[in-house]
Amino acid sequence: MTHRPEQPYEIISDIGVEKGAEKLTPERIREVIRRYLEEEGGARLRVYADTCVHCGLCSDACHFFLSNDREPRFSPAGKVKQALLPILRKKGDVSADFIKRATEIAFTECNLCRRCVMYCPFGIDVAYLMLFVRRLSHKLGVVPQYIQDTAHSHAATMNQMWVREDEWIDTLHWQEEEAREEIPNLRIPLEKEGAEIFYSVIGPEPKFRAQLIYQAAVIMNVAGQDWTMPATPGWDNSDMCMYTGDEEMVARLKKKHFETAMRLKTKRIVMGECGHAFRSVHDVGNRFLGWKMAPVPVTHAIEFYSELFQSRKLRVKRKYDIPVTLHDPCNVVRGGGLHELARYVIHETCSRFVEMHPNREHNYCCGAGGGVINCGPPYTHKRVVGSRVKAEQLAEAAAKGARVVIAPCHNCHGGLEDIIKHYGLDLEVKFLGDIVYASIDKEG
Amino acid sequence: MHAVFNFVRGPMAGIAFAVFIIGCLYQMASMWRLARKKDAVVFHYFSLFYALRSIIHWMVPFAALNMRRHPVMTGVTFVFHLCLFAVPFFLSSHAILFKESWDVSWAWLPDGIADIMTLAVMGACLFFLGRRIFLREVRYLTTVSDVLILFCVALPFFSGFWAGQQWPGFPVMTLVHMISGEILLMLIPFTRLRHMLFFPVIRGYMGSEFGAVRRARDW
Amino acid sequence: MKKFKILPYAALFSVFLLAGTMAAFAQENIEIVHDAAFENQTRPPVAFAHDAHNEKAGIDDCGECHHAYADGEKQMGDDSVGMECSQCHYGKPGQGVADLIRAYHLQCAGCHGERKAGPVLCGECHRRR
Amino acid sequence: MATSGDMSHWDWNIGKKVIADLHQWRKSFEWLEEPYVSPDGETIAAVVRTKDGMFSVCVNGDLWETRSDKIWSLRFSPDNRPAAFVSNQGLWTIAVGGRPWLNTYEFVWDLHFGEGGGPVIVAAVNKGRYVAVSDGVPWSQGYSFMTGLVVSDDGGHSAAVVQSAAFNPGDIFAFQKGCYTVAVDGRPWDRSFVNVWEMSFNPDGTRLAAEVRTTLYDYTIAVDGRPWDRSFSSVWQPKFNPADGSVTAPVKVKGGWTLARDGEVFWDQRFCQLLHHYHSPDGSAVAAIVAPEFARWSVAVNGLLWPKTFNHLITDLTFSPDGKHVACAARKDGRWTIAVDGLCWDLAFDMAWTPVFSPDSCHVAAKVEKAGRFFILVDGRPLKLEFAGAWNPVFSPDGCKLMIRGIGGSEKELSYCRYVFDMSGLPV
Repeated sequence: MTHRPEQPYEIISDIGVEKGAEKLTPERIREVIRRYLEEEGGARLRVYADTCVHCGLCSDACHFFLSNDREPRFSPAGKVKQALLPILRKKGDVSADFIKRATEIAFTECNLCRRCVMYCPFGIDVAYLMLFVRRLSHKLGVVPQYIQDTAHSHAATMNQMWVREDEWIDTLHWQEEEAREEIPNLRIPLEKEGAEIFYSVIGPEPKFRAQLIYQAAVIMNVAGQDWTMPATPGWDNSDMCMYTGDEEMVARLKKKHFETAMRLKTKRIVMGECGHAFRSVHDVGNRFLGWKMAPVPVTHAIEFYSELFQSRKLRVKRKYDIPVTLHDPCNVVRGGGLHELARYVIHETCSRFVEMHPNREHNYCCGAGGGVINCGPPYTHKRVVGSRVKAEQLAEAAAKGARVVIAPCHNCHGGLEDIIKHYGLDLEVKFLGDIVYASIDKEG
Repeated sequence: MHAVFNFVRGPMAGIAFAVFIIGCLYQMASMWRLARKKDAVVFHYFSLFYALRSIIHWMVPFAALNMRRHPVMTGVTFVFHLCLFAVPFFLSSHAILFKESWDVSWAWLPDGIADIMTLAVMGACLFFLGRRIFLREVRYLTTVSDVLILFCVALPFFSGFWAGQQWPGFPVMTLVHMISGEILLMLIPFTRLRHMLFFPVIRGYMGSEFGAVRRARDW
Repeated sequence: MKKFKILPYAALFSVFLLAGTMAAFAQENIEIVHDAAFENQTRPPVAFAHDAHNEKAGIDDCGECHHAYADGEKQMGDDSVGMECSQCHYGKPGQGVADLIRAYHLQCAGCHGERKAGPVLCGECHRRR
Repeated sequence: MATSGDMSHWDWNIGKKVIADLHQWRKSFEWLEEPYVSPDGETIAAVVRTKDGMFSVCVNGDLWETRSDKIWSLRFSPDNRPAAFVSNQGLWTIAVGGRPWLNTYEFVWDLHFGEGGGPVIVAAVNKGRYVAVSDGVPWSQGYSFMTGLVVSDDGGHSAAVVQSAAFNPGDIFAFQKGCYTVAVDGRPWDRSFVNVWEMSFNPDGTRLAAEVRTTLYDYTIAVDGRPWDRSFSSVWQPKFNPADGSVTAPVKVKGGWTLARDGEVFWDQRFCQLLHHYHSPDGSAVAAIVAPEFARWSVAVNGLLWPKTFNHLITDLTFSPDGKHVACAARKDGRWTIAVDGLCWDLAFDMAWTPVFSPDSCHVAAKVEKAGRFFILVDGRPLKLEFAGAWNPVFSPDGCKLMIRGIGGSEKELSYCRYVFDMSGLPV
């Protein structure tokens, strides 16, 4: 085997990783890793790690690999080889420098998008393995600063953005007031016990994108929905702790969220357009708490909009006539099968739709998901470089005439906006809700 | 010669089969026990329908997108695995050995076809070796054991073919064939070759998760 | 474990023995093992020098190879010279030839293996040209 | 559950009272929010918008005198006073019985009541300083951050998680040193923690226990600021045993969840999950919502499992006054029902509310909903009443009568009515 020297990688300076690793000793690394291998390293870890035959067929699944000129260390199995296998082989006898590198790989070179699961002949879940590495990084206290700060926000405020209790309610009041200019009798019902729908959003909505709450309120009111939002913590369905490996916090956050919906005796949770939050409430957080499925049924916005159109509760007044394309977010498509419903809603609301290729379950990741964008500015460059194939895919859709890319996920929004800016594409990113809001008949 | 032959034909064959079967059962059982203990959730999400849906999609050549993206690899892989299973069981000599030992018999392949299939296995091994050498992403992942395993797989076919052709030194090659075949059998449960055991397990589990929980396809 | 001792290549040898001791041709030196039941031969036929073999193997009693069984018991002093092996060793439907091959192999190679003498590997008897 | 001490003075005469015609309300106001009903059932109130575009509260048909730019969180106190947050010119306060407090704040929220006529407590913020305010009196000390306000049963004490040390945005290492503590009646504990979450007062409000995290990984319970010696991989809300004052909490140890008491593991059993636990009023028994295995839910009373399990969830666990019975709402195969002492009522609904025990612990009543219609169940049987809206049934102090509050009743019209039935004369 003649190994061509691999491209050198640049170590990105991140205070969370650097300072965290300074505190490590070989003994501590070994002790922590062995403990969690013993306690949590189960059959999945063993079977996934042992079964991989190193065929490399997963490589083509990964946008990092494809975008970095097929650089082998970016292939899914290549990341497992670098970040996890030495830990297993040496039973935790690895250096602090190794942990730093493994942390960077697991946190910033894998979006946990699970595309590779569909390319591996065995269906080995590389996202699971990367999450296991993140779990160890968390337990070792070596986590990129920005996402760790977000996890701290979750812990202190039960939301992702350090939004205080009063700020949350005040924002809802403010959006309600704004929306009343348009729909005079619009209401955002707070704490309405027994409402049919508990509407939940992610922290960045009240913080940065309050107009989404406005639009959701308009849609709810126009469609005559019996809904409510809580005036207590528990309103945020997002979950960066899921991506830092702090599973105890995941359970705590989801418990708060689900129990807030239960306290209000609502029948289901309808959530805004977020992907990772959907993953968190649909098939992660509930499991940490012992619930097989979400204890309160969860409906993603895509599904909810399609329901409202199907039941004719929403009617289109004028179709959106700028050509649109659709980015299928991993967590609601590979993770929720909502791709056809999204197309249905687009079909109802838009006059011109351009498919991106690949699409549906095979769509390329936005590069931002899995907490990668949440690791913050130190990794932005690497992230957009690692999304070159996404840029090419977007450019192709743009060449076919698309001017707007619909991304029904917050992280995808951030990721796509960065890509569009970096690669100078002529596209605007919108939520499905933006389109629905713009096209429906608000007179009811 | 006769002593070696008798041992290889007799006790060692028995040991090889026993190690293979018990080893596989042990691996499956220990995986099962570990899953029960630490991954109990996986059992709750297992869905026979979606497990089979996924397994079948990945057993049919070119049914998965990634197979279509790599047609040569897919073709070679399917031929390789097919021959790898078919030749040991359906080669006339082997079938007769089973018949002699356990008095069970089944249809066997014409020797000419079996020869071609044997060559196919060896060719596939060469192809895989080539991938490991020439494809960067595969070379990066390749370990010494990956190459050794490839060698271990190729050897019984190579020696068996040699013996079958009665090329010079074939009696020794016959013994090499028998011994390497038995070693290969014993290696299956304890090396990466056990991927044959875990393929349906992982695929079935991921198929269940993708189908029943995530309502998506995984091929 | 005894069952494992038999190699297919032992087929050769048993073919020698059986064929060689067939009563009708007892005095001739049979050169090729023949049985009418073998229609399509998968492997090359097995050459067998009847008298030379028996001399070398020290076999005097025809019944040793041309055995005769009654009620599952080998009949000492009796033999089956003159019969084709397939008259007995052509058993279950669909498995006839396999049964016959098995009988030949057990007879020839089985003995070789036990005595640690004579060919046991496939190619040692089923010689290609 | 806060209860009024004065229930015996309520009108327990058998019969039906029509309190308000909501149909009429609907005609009078272009804006009518969902109504709330007083514990004694005599009053119904809703936020309304008046013709001048201002907001007010309609109480049994009469409007509050004050008009506001905005009103929210209308609730009744245990002694039957309607209260709500009201705002004028961007300043907020709370109006109780229609009378706003004199102090105003930039914002007020999180409404709490003390039992039976006790104080009204809210969270409030002014100029970035957060306080709790009890009957208009704020804590003497404000904080830069406050969350999770709790009050003692009688409303005499309040506590909240507050920030005890400042840290810059993104300073994850300062955060991990511990910047949060609990302020009880405005005074902070002298020890800080990485995080503090759910808290519980003891029955007389003199002690407080809280879930804390001392590092990112070590969870334990702190009682009056002192953490337990032992830490766990996770914990849930602690509770005081009303009899002996010991503190219990669900904790996660190797092998699963169990119950701990005063820092030591208390139950032998290990569960996949132990979400909530409750002490009986006399402190003799403790019950918990547990998952004996993944995706199966049940109730453990003193560590002993109900044989029945539910595959979705169990909520609203409640002890009978004598501590001998436990009831809960449970969901199985997507439908709700009520379970008492491990036995399931053989009825399925779209939603079920906290079951209510009679004072003598002999009867259980519950409010349920199916297809948008509300029903009252008593001891497993539905009453022959159907409502468009209803509130939890209330037993008389002697347990002989049952009060039902509902909108619509058997009639088509939208009247809010209050019924009192003799337990022997229930409309079944």
